[in-house]
Amino acid sequence: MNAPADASSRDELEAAVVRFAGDSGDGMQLTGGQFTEATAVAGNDLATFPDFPAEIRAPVGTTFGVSSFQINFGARRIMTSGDDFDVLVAMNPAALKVEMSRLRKGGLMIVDSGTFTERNLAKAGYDTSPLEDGTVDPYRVISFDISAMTMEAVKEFELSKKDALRCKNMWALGFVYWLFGRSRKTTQEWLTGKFANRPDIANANIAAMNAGHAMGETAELPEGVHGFHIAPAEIAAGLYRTVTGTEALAWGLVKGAELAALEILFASYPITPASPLLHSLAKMQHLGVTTFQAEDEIAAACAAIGGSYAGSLGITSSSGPGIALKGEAIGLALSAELPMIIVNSQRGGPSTGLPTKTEQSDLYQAVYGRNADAPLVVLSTRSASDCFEVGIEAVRLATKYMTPVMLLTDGYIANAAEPWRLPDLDAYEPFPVTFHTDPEGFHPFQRDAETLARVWAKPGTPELMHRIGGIERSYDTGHISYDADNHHRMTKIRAAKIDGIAKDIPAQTVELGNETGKLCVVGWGSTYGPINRAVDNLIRRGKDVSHVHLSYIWPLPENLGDLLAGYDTILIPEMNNGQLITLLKAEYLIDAQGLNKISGQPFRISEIEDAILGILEG
Amino acid sequence: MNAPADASSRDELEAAVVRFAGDSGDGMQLTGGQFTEATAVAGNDLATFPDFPAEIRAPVGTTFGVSSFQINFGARRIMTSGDDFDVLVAMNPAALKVEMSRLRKGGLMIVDSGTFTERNLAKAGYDTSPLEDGTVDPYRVISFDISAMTMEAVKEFELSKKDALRCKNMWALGFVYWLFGRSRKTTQEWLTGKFANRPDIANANIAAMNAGHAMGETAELPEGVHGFHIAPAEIAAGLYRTVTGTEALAWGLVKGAELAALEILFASYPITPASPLLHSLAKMQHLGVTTFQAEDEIAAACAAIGGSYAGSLGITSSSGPGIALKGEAIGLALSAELPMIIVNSQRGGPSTGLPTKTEQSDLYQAVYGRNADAPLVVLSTRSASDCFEVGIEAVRLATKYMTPVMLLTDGYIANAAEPWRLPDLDAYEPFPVTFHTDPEGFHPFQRDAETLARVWAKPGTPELMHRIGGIERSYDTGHISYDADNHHRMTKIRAAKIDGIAKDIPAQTVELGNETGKLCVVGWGSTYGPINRAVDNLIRRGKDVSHVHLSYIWPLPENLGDLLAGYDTILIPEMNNGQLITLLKAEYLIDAQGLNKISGQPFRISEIEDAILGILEG
Amino acid sequence: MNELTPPAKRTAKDFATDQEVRWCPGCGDYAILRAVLNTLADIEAEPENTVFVSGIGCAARFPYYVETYGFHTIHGRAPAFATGIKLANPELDVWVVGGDGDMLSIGGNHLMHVIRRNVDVQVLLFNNEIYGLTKGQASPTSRAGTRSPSTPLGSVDNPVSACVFVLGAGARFVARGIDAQQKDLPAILKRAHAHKGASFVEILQNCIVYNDGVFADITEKSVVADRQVVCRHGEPLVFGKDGDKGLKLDPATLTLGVVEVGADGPEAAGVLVHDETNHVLASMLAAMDDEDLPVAVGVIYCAPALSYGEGVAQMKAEARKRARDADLKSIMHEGHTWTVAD
Amino acid sequence: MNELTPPAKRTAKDFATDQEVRWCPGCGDYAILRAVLNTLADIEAEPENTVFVSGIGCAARFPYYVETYGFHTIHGRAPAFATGIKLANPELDVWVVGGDGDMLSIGGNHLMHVIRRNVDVQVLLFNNEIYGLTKGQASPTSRAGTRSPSTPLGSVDNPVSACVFVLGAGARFVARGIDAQQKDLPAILKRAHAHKGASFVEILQNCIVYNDGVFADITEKSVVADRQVVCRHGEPLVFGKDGDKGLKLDPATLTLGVVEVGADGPEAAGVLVHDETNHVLASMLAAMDDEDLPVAVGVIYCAPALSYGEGVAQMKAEARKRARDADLKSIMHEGHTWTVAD
Ligand SMILES: Cc1ncc(C[n+]2csc(CCOP(=O)(O)OP(=O)(O)O)c2C)c(N)n1
Ligand SMILES: Cc1ncc(C[n+]2csc(CCOP(=O)(O)OP(=O)(O)O)c2C)c(N)n1
Ligand code: SF4
Ligand code: SF4
Ligand SMILES: [Mg+2]
Ligand SMILES: [Mg+2]
Repeated sequence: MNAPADASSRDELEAAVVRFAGDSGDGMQLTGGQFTEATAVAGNDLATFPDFPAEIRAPVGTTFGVSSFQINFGARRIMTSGDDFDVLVAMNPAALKVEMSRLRKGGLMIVDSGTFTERNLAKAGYDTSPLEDGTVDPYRVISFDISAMTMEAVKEFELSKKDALRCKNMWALGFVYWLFGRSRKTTQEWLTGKFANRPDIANANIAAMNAGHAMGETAELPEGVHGFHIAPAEIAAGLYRTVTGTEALAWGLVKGAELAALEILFASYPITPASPLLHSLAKMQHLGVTTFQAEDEIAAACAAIGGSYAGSLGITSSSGPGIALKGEAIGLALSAELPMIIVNSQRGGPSTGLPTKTEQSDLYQAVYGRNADAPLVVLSTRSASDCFEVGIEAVRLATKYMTPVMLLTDGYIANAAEPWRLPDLDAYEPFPVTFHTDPEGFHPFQRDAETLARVWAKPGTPELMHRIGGIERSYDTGHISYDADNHHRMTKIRAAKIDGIAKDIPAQTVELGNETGKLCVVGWGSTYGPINRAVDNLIRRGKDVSHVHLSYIWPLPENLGDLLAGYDTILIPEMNNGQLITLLKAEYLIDAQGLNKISGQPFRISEIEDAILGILEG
Repeated sequence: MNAPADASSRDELEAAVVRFAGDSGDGMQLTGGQFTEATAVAGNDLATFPDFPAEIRAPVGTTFGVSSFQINFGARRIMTSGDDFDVLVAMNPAALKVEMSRLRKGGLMIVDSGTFTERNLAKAGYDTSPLEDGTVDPYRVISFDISAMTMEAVKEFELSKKDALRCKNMWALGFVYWLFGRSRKTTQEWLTGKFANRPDIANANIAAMNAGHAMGETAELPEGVHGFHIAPAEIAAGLYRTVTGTEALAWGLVKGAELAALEILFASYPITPASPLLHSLAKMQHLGVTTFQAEDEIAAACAAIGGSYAGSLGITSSSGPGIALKGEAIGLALSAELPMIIVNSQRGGPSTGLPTKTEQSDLYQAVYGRNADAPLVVLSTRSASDCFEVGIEAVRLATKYMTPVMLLTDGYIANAAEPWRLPDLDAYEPFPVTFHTDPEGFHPFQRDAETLARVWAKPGTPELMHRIGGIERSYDTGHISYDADNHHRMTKIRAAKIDGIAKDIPAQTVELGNETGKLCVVGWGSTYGPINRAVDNLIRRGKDVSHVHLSYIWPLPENLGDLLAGYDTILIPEMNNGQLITLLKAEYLIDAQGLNKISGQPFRISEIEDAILGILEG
Repeated sequence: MNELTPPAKRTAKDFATDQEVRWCPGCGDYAILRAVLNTLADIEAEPENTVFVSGIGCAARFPYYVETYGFHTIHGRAPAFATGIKLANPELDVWVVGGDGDMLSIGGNHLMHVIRRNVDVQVLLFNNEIYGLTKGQASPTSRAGTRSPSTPLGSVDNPVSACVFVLGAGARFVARGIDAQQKDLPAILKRAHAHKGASFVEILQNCIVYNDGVFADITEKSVVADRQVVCRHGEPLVFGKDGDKGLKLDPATLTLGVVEVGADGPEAAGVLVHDETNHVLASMLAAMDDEDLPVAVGVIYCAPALSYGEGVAQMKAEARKRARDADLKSIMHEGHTWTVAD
Repeated sequence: MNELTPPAKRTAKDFATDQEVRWCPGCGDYAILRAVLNTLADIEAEPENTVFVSGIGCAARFPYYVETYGFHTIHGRAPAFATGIKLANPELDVWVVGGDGDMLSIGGNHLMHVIRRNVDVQVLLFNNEIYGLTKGQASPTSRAGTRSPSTPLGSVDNPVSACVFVLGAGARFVARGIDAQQKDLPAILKRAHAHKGASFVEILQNCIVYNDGVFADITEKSVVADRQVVCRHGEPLVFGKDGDKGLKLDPATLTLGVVEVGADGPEAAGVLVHDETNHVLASMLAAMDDEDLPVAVGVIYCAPALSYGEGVAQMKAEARKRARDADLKSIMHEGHTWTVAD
């Protein structure tokens, strides 16, 4: 793709982190989304991080009402949404108050001076205006009365003041578009489409965007600011789109079911940040998906199991507290040996905790969180686009082994967007389910000698009528059995079936670095980006460090123990108080070290770099 | 105490295992209970094992309707309810069918030949009578038509046939009383009391018992059977009673609350084998206990937490599947930092599993089974009488540290009875709770610098009005806080508070054997008896083996790591597929071996001996 | 084979399994089982397309004894499993079985929602006013003052009426039957089966071990006529031996009372005629539980409405219509995409 | 200090906390908060003996804004926590607050049981017919066809009526109020507070962000008079500007209809007089929700009965009486004991 014309006159950057921050009502998520589209189209690699408050719409102008959207984009491969910002757009004093500390010294601060009124300053807890009292001196401040300029720009459309001011974010977007030499086309098209039946609104927004953009051309900018240019990244050829973890997962599950030749019964109960998966699938009910919003998480899990019992693929989805409620039902699914997928979009806990913040603290619950000896498969996703593949794999394992599969994702992955090379949907190998139909010697717990999976005989099949349930079943007949030895045998079989899956999953690979060496950083889930970038940076600096990232939490890959044994030290960064580390210590008796961040925020690359250096040099 | 007069003419035994087996309707549990009383009074040490079917009252005469009661008693310390039986009382063919295999060759088999009819034999699945076809040849059979003899013995009372036959078990008991030279006094008194308003029934039962006893004096017994004598055991002086784990736990909790100067709100939902605890406490509502049968386990947990919030000690109780449902609520209790006790009477799982069989497979759930980083205290009970002490300790820790405490017991302990030297209730050190009342600088998450426990300020206290909940709370104010660093800090504090309890619990001791050496058998919960006896036996045989038994599962005793490091090998027998072993491996990186029995049956001493010898000699 | 030569009409025995029935001798559940097996034979149910779903409890053991598909699930959740089963395969004929504890204590919410959604299943609640399987604790339908292991001095809770509760939840079919009344029960079950949408049937069941005779005051041969009024649509609500009594409405107080039916018959006596489509009347009949009024049995309420299955089918048809032939690929390619050339 | 000099009568402001209120600007919850604070001042509530318990949801944020004790618990379970609080300390004055999802979706069962037990608490259900906090999914009270993120083509479930549901569960006090109607709401809350036992109040609440205007058809100034009938015990059920309309019962069909109130007044027109102790009438009034009939507000039903707290107190007194002074020791020494001498 070709860079904008004025590229020459601009400062060349390899990458930049921009943070849009404003009031919940200012439409920052939308603004960020638009900037993401335009940036992707411009050929940069990128990663984003939407960061919004728990309140639906907190009172205007308050610090806890600040909603932010961060994007990291560049000419090189982008692994995270970035640490400190290069550019901060602060639409009001509260936004400035909340975000300023993470704008790097000398970074660009774009503020709407029009909002720095007595009232708003007070709401943000400022006695004096930070724009005047020296607070912002460490930064390069670009201060416009964006509110006024927006009103001006849209007045011809004679909107209500409320509607007119709603265009502010487009003005700011227009300016940032200019700043990075982005095309306004995608946003223009989007606005026209979105407000098809309110052309005045559409045009007002476009006018505001254009005004902001024009301002870039004309305005007196601080010393040395004349726009930036970021060259397209080296990206594999192909058709791309931006995708969030939620979208990719929804599509992966649908694709998986198609490969298994099954319909999906998706039963869920709303909860942050899991609800969007329900919303996405609810829109796909013409593709063999039925969505059911149950009365609670327990009913959702039970309905999903009922769906699998009846021959569909039952999927349920929630977040930590909701998953806790499903534990008993999951126990039935695994003892009745029915396929099931449980998606856990992890969030900050315990209890209600930090609903809108991300965390990966439900690994214990996934692996151990049920009564009795109740093993199941646990998979995890490492990025938005990875959700597609993991979704398919979850379907494959659940149906092939007649077992519940817990799929761990998190709030960050669910909401964050990244560019994704659209896969060739026809390239996937189908794994159609064959339902049992042969009455000859049938009983419901007949097993496949190799997979140990029981037969799947669904209601509606002639001559296979049978009864199953949660009471222990006879290995030989499938009937209720209170026999002591049988219970021992069945418990061992249930465990062996899950353990055996290790033979059916890829061997663990090393993402970066040597297969043996001084230090291996082992991660899982959404810490992939920061770990990978940190390890990459340090390898470039000649350090002996490797990155291993787990997708299969249970069972673990067969070769993992030997692989980890090849390193002097193991470092396990987790966005929890240390859970995978417990699992690996118990499995392999390795004296690993933990790096734990439980702040509801993704790791910064520097935090992981420091930990690595601490070990290698300390 | 002095042995019966005829002791001389009897065979001296050090110990004996008797199993009473009959139809659910035959009153075997009651018969066993009576024999237990008489045996305890006779000064033997003993242990019992009631073993009944899942069905309330399965069809008469079927094998799955067989209800059994086992007692092991002797002149030495008795650690388990025994492996193979020396005496089997089989009240019908089904009972004989089910139990015969575990009667030791040459053992005494007492059968009611009157029940060996075509019909009953068929129901038990016998084509020919085992009494005639040689099936019972390996045993010494004492066969009477107990039914007929009972009818005869009670006819003067003119009961209905049904009521008359109901006295059969007393006839059998009378005979067994004679066999071991037991006094009938306790049973006679009990019958008179129980049927105070039906003297005919009482007297009929007594007459039946006497008839059975008389038969012993007169009957032609098989070669070499002329009754047994078992001398009183060496037992510490004091006042004794028999106690089940359920009773001892109920009393321990009440005593604990008394020491803490609190009332108890016990909220539960019936489930086998946990219900009896609810039943016991429901009878103690005049002692500062309020029992509440909630609509489900979740409501029970929530009501208990509500009780603690309001200034009582909230206790809830269930078994595996029910505990699973409480996970979310427990998360609130530990994040709101309220005291709470959760009693889990473990049973066979997963799911409904084997409701009436024992298992210890909920350790994972107890330690790890909640969403997010959610540490709490986990205690376990090793025997019926131990429940009293553990109950008190649970109250102490829950209230001192403002934390939920999970108390793990199991179906075996709950139902099994053992003789118990009644403790001196006045000897316990009180640990009264002091509720916070000082408004000066108050906030609900003010902490004790040493214990890290927050203040307990209950509604009704002037000037301390405050709001708490499941959303993360500010360390400094107790108000809702979405602050990133605060969440990290609070997560660490919650963990540190629980970890710190390790300083406040006894150092781990060694039950038997050396403090260091070749092999240490590490157990927890109801495996105490068989492990202890097996290790004892082998130490007597000169083996270098020790027994360590954990009461504190989380946090673990401070010295445990060093202690275990002192042994070449660690063997961990568990009635599950390996759970404590995971915990200890992760904590201490010790390469322990597991011995797992998941049959819903307690370990046999021989099973553990074999495992130990396998290690020491293999 | 089945396809080729359809089997001769099945008998009740054909619907029994080979499993030994494990209820206590004399348990009312045996009678209910008999009635259900007869009903299945009568309606010529297809075993392979019939599913019995239950929670946990003595009642919930039911599926093991019926030669159809059966799922013995977990305590209180059977309605949720049944909803999932119907959503996955609307063709299946689904019966939900549970006890008063299963469906009104732990499972009350799921019962409420399966009812309000009007999922096309038959819900059979075996009400023995006690927790049988767990050995006799009081249940939400136990009368106040019930002494049980968990309420040694008598329960303090007010009981809930199963039929009144489901009517409040929006039930479209509500009936009440009695375990031992083998003539009436199958007829009620047949009506329940014929009704499209959620059909709720409360079956008064005697627990001979833990609550023997709780219903004796209305089920004893000697009192049946006087203590039970059979609801028949369009017929006067008369009872008593040879219908000498009837129910009459006092419009002023909106209460029901009993009148003697004289020689001139019920109408003359102003006896109410049962209208099973009238929700208010149904609520009044369902609520009758004191000595002065008989207990209503039979079909108390039946007012069909769009079933959940039908609603979902319409919604999905609409979804297909709108989506035209948008497949997964076209959805994934929606919105902005761009090409990176090599 | 408090003990010595009792503070002057508290105002609504005294019951407000220093916490910033975090509902969306324009949310109906603000109005409800105002009404509750006024009520607390009016009834001279003692802050230290008052507890607000809530589940999760926008509505459930309520306790943070009331200067009493407050417990923001978990989703759907507030009634269970409240029951535990009352059992531990019956002296406390407990208010339970939650939304339609909190109390009728995940929490329906706990609501049913707190109601049937008649626990002495005030239950305030803020019904905005939507899940607010989770961004607008349909709830059990959402009208059929509601389009939401989880029901893009419209919901297929039949909604449940909160008041009808609790009446079916055995409620002894049922009222309905409207967020913005600040004159009426405090009066209703005061009645609820005065009632001993479980008092249920449904408050129609406007979610300005996800369900704006769902109640406009009955709450708009212009239609209030014609679309709302205020239930006042002992007074005719009239409505319309200057009471020109009234509710009349058709005893034949047991249905309510609207009659014009002529010059001779309601009685002449045969308008029903409200009897808040009549369960049948209450059920009919609570159920009114179609265009032809107005929506009932005010106290629909109030028929006090023994509260759970009173029942428990009696039971425990009985327990103490029977136990005489049996302490733990005497219990442990009951039954067979024996002495082992050294
Ligand atoms: C989650 C869970 N909680 C509790 C139980 C224990 N339990 C089994 S059945 C039952 C209630 C039985 O009563 P009901 O539903 O009336 O059936 P009945 O036995 O009377 O037919 C209970 C509490 C369980 N199995 N699972
Ligand atoms: C166990 C659990 N499930 C789901 C959620 C997510 N959640 C929070 S509030 C809510 C429903 C909100 O609706 P409503 O109760 O009507 O309250 P409103 O926000 O409308 O006032 C849900 C589903 C949760 N917090 N916990
Ligand atoms: S306990 Fe009662 S309900 Fe259960 S099987 Fe026995 S008689 Fe029937
Ligand atoms: S989302 Fe709706 S209910 Fe929630 S605060 Fe906003 S307006 Fe109120
Ligand atoms: Mg029952
Ligand atoms: Mg709502």
